[in-house]
Amino acid sequence: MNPVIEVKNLKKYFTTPRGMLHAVDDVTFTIEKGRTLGVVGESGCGKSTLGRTIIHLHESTEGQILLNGKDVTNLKGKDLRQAREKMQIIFQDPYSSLDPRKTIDSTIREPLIVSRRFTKSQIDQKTQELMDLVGIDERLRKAYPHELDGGRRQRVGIARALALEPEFVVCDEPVSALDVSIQAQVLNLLKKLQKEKGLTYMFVTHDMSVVRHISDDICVMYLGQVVEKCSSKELFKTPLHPYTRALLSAIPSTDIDKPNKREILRGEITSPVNPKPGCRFAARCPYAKEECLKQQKQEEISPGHFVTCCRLQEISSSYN
Amino acid sequence: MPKMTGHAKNQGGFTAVMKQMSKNKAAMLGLLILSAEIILAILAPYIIPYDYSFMDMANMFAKPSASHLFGCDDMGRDIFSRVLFGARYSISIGIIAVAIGSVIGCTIGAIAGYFGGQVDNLIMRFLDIIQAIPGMLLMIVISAVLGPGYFNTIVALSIGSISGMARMLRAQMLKERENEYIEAAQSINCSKFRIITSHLLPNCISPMIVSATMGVAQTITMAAGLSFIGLGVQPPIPEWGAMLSAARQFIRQAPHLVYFPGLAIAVTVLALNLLGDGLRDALDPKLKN
Amino acid sequence: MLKYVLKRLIWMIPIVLGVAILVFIMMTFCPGKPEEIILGPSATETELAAKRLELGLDDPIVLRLGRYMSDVFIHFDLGKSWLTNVDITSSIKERLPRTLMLTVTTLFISVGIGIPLGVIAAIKQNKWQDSLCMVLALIGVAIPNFWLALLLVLQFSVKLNWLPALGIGTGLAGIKFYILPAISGSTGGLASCARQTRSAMLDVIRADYITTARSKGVPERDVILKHALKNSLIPIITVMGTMFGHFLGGAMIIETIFAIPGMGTYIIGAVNSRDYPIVQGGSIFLAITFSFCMLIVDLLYAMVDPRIKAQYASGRKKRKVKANA
Amino acid sequence: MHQKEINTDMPFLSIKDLKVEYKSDGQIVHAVNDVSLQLERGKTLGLVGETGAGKTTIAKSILRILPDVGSHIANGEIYLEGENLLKLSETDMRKIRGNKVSMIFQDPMTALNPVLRVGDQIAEVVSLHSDSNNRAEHEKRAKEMLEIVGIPAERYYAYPHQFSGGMKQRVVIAIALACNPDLLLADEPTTALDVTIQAQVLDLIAELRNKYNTAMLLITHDMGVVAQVCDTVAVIYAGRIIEYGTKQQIFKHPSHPYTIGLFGAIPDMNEDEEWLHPIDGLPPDPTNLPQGCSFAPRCKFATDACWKEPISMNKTQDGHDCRCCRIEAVMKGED
Repeated sequence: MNPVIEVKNLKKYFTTPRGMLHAVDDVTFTIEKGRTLGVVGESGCGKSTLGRTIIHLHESTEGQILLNGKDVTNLKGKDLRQAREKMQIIFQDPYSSLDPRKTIDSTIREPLIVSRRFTKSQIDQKTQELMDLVGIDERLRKAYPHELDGGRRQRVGIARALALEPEFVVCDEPVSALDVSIQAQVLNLLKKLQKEKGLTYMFVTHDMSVVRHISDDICVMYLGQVVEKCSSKELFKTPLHPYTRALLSAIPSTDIDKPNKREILRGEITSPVNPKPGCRFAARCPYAKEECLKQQKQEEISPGHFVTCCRLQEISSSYN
Repeated sequence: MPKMTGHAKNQGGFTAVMKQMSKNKAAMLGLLILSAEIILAILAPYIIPYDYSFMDMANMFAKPSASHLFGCDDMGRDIFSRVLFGARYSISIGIIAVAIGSVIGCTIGAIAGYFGGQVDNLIMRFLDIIQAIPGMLLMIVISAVLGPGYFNTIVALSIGSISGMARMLRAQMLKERENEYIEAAQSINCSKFRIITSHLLPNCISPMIVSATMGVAQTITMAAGLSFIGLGVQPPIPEWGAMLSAARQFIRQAPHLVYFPGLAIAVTVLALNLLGDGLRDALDPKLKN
Repeated sequence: MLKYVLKRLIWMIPIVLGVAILVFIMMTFCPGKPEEIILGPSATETELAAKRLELGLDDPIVLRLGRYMSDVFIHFDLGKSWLTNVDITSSIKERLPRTLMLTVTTLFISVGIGIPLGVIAAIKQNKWQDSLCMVLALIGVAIPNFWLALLLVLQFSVKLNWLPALGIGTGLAGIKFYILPAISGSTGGLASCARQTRSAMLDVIRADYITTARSKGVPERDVILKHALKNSLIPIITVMGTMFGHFLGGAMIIETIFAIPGMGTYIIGAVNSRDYPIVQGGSIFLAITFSFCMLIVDLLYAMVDPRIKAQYASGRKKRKVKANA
Repeated sequence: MHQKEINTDMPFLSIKDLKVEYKSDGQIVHAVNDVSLQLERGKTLGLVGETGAGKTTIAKSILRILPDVGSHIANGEIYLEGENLLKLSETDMRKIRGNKVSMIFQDPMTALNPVLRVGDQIAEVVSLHSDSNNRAEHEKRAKEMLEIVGIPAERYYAYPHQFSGGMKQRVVIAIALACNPDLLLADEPTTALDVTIQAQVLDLIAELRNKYNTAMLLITHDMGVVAQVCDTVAVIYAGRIIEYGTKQQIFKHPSHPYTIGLFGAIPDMNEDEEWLHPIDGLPPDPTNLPQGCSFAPRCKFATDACWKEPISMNKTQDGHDCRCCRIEAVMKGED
């Protein structure tokens, strides 16, 4: 059976006055039906752009995007509209992702109206279903976004995304702007919906503990490049790429007995504009050598565990 | 720390805005004066004590008295009636000119704001050229071309307010376009037209209403200025600016001619500014309490 | 900085050319035939035809536009007045300084008094000073400058006879003639500048770096003058640009009241007497001067805001959407 | 100048029944309700809570930089080295701000003045609190501080917009520590930063705190940061301290239902559970707090006793306090 989403050598460059910004650079992955791919990385690594490019909010510069085996990369007009109904997105900022002038009810029903495939009564009934599905109570139907707290606004965003029964949903840091107690409610809701509706998620976040909890496989990105990709258990058990190891060790853990030894990275993220070829982490990598500046290629170290680092053999001996 | 962050407390609907406005006494005062003036202006032909053009030579330069509240002018006409009747001209010029200017300006601004790229550049350069000519100078040139008169003044003033409105809406749209609810609208297949009309414009309207109210005040003053220098509405029409201009020659022997038309302009502009400030605080999310 | 000035200067050329073309095209739609205006009603048919030929009125508009542009921008010759045959450029040279004098004094008075008033109103927010300033500002903005001029003339010239109501004087005595016009022009400007300063200051006072300054133990006076004021100057200078346009327009009307022979009386007189070359030449020249003054305001903007200066130091031009008053 | 009453037997910093209210849009917001805290010299207290719990308000009350429009300290005392800061005159308080007590803010992007050079903003706090007024000396000290926080001294003349988020936060730290304060108030210093940069900045703060033996009040909502940096922990909910204890006590056996709920809601790094245990219900609305325990509406163990009247803090001998009247039931329910 074809994977729901397959991305091959996807690139997205933005022309800026200072030069060509390589937001997404040669990304390849597949996501099976009902599974969640976590995409993690620091700000500026291109994870949000990747999500938006797949669902055509940005036009891709190069590469291929397949939805259920069908190529949706350069669709236009009617075909694009149909493909888009199958791919939806949930946004990060609850305060700016809902139109402040529209009631909750009209925000949820808008996708149904725009698709022009439903009668008035069908729309009313489906809107009611969606509100129950995401747990928004009836009396809030006529409320405006500013009358709701962050958690319930995200629920409205989720209801809007699910209105057209999509198969693939990009979750762009959906819980980062929420408090911990509300965050857990929304994460549980997303998992429940995945089980009930068989949804396939691409979950973008910078929070490692959230990504571990919700995703089956994880893809670590740095400055537009995928540096490591494997199952979530394996990534936290045996991280291989130096950046992934530094990322994991930088997280302050709540286990006070085990003082985590720190691999503190030097310096700052370099600029993604007109980047030099080769590994973009070389500037901050403690193990960087001459050959790191050459073009890197992704190798499968163990089944399902891909890493992009030419000096992996020599480095991994010094890990344990 | 108050829970409500920067977003508006009272979005959504006219009633909520009015409720918020009622707390602001100054804005209510402005609204009261303005509506009183508009009602008086509409009823003017029926309630003014004397016909505004009736010349009673006996009362030439009569001081303000019981029979003639504001006294009489050089032709013995009752100034109170002329000021009241003049309101029809001055206020209507302000409102119509800003209305036309806003409609045209907003369309241009919306097109530039949403489509961006070359279209935006072209429009902005054209607006730069128009705005390189100071407001009053542009009015003078246009009235030289069209000639004086009530309708020509309206046309001149609406052309003048187009560039301000267009630039303001464009800036507002560029700001709103960054919000994620616009990306959300695109992701659910909304057409460009629907995004502009049902998402962008409703969110850009409130600052436009505020600047339109202030615009009316500015336009009334400019219209009076134009008539004052003889390029706007011509006497004997009792437009306030024209009345002031006529009163100028007799400033030595009949000073009271100067007071009332000017006062009428000032009161109208004050009321509009009060209303504009009230609207800004009621509609603007960052309330300056 | 020099790179920023050069860039803005180069940027002004298309705008100035655009203004000239726009005004020229608009003037071609003026009512009345030029030859009848020049020769008057008694002229014969042949004289009229000769005049049309001489002025090249029958040539296609593009040719006439080209000729006019080359006259103005290459030979700096704005042509002659139809009625008095006086060279326009020389009269402008004589009149422009007077209008600029009045406009610039109005700007200085408005900014000089408006900003401190606005700062005081912002510091003493919601206290009596704030409401007093704002009530006065509201009234100031509402009073049209030409009505105020008449009232001032009535009070100080007609009744008290302290100041002259008309004309201009030379040298030190000339100042006397400028007092009433400057006051009537700047009251409105002063009021709106105070309002703009107050709202800019209120925005800045709520910023995080003001809390940082307070947490450093900076006394309140320095927090306002050293930290807050410099940041609120940025929006104020943007507004000053558009206010300059209002003052220029206002000055033209005030000149007619006080019979100051500046650009205002010159152009308005020409409109009434249908002497279109003066209106055309005068408007273009005034618009060019206005653009130069806007350039100066832009430079002020760059001096206050280091981000703009750094922008141009690294050679990148940032699209700047100017906030509208 | 009145004789300053100083009682020396008090802990270094002691806050007693602090109550702060905001007037916003006609309603009274009870931001901080009878908060009492202590902090010893050189120690770090973690103040943990969610948005709107009143954490930042407490810090700003200590420095007395609450925005004066609409907010005021209703009652309570704040003793620093035995001296009640709330009674000090404005001039005396100014001598303390930035010198004895200083603050680091959450959002580095807006914490620095965009139109002033970075170095001058550091030198300013040095000149305010040093008796000599020779500028070169202040500049030298500012450059020293830049080196200490890991920024090359020649960046003294750069402007804030030329710095990244992490670098700006280092400048804010340099400003806060320039005069060797005794107390550092850190309001979510690393929340706005990326994980790797956060690790760098947290280590920098911990290192400088140990070097200068500075007491610190660390405000955060991230339990991991508390575990790594703090000695004692106070959990705050709706403007009231609901649990207080040492790091071991709070992390090993939390006793208040809200604290337990917080730990349950955090996805744990090393175990793998199917579902998180969120705290259901809504965050509290500070304009109308319930009469009894403010957590009652969301608490599984709530009985009508919890709703009736405010719950007092029940103190235990080993210093692990908890504001809950059903601790045994919670303990039972939990095991």
